[in-house]
Amino acid sequence: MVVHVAVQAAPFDVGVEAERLSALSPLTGGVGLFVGQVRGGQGLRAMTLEHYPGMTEATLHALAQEAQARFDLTGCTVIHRVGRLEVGAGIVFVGAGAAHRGAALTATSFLIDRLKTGAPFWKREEYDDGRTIWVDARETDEEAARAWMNNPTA
Amino acid sequence: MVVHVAVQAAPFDVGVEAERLSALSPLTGGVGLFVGQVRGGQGLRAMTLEHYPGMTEATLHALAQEAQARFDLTGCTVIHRVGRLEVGAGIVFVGAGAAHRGAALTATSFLIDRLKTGAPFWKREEYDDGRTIWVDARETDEEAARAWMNNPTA
Amino acid sequence: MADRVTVLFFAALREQIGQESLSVTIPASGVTVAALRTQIEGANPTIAQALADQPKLRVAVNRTLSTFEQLVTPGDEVAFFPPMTGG
Amino acid sequence: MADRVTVLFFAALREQIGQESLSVTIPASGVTVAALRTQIEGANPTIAQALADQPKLRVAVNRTLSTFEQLVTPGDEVAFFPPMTGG
Repeated sequence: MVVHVAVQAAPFDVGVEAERLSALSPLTGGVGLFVGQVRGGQGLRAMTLEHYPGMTEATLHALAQEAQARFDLTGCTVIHRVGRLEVGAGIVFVGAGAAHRGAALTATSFLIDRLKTGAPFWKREEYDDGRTIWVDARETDEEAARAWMNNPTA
Repeated sequence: MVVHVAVQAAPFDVGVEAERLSALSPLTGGVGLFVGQVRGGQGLRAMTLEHYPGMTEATLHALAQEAQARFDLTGCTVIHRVGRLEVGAGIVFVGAGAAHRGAALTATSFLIDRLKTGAPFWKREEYDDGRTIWVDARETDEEAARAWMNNPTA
Repeated sequence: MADRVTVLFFAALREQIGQESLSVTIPASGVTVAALRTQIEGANPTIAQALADQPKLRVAVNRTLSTFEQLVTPGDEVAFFPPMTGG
Repeated sequence: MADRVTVLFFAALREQIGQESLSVTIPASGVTVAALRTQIEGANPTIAQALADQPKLRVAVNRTLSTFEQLVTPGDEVAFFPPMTGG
């Protein structure tokens, strides 16, 4: 399995990343992908993503290795952006390739659910009226991560 | 919600399709995507996808509308190729955008699970030794489709 | 064309039968899919064999998946095919 | 640098404290994270307030999520931060 992990300020190219996963192995039958982006509304203008350099990369690699151990993958990718991102901008890309669609799609959900509360990123929102707010972790996100941790066979 | 459906011989461009879904609404926070491709192995050389023109497009549109009714989507896309496709080639692309990742990823699974046994496509495999075999529907695929049909609230 | 239905075959069925469509005369009052099947089987042993070889035969009437009890009336399009295998 | 640990703060904590790192002297035999926290809180009321304002304070020792019972020894890197909100 080939793991590709990146933490970067630059945008990611979904087409390039999808093609990377598709091309990894002739035994790949399905590729699951997820893109998280800055959701607008309520006057939100942008978000700034802060992270813990060094720990971030190590955490994302460990997460990708865990996905490999749980699911029968031909490869997986995790790319997370940092810095200031405006409404509509991509924040995170995760993807997984596998022989069958079930493993590819379940691994994709696993990667994004675990990344949300398990990798050292923090979001500060910036509103049109000048307010800035550090985002609180959502209880539903923490539950989703715990569900994976409590169910090592899924 | 914006539905995009296509049945075509030409390849699809995952980057273009992902961007279409990302750009549909500033209220989109997550986009789920799935690419199915011709899986090699055991001497498989290519597949030919046959379909029922007219019924295919209507079925895919109905499936997309059903995804909209079940999940709170900002848009969804279903593209299926027809004709002869070699190992590694993309067969199908499905994608869904939503405010939150759960709806986007669940809708993506729904679309591909239901499409597999519910849209009029048939696959004929072509092997290196010259054999051609019409693919049988997999029981697990029919179960996955039934699970969605038996659970109208998920 | 009055009192006729178009019958289509797809995939392995089409290949085994060697043709992709038939035009069949039915009573103006209509027949069930099951009766239509019996009619075309009686007229053509190759079709009878091909349909018998499909334990999970599917049917669509006017491009909508249907049952064998569905009524078919003149002008309808009826398609027979094996279970679908897309994606 | 002997007998020192580096302490880092991230996100709302970093902002509230107004600095992103400290260098702290600890016993060569080490201390728990909890004891280290008490030590830096005692030396700086701003830090004490900022840590108290985080009901779900997280800690990482040498870039691995840890508990407050974890032993910290000289040379370690200890980071305090709010719950993570990536993705």
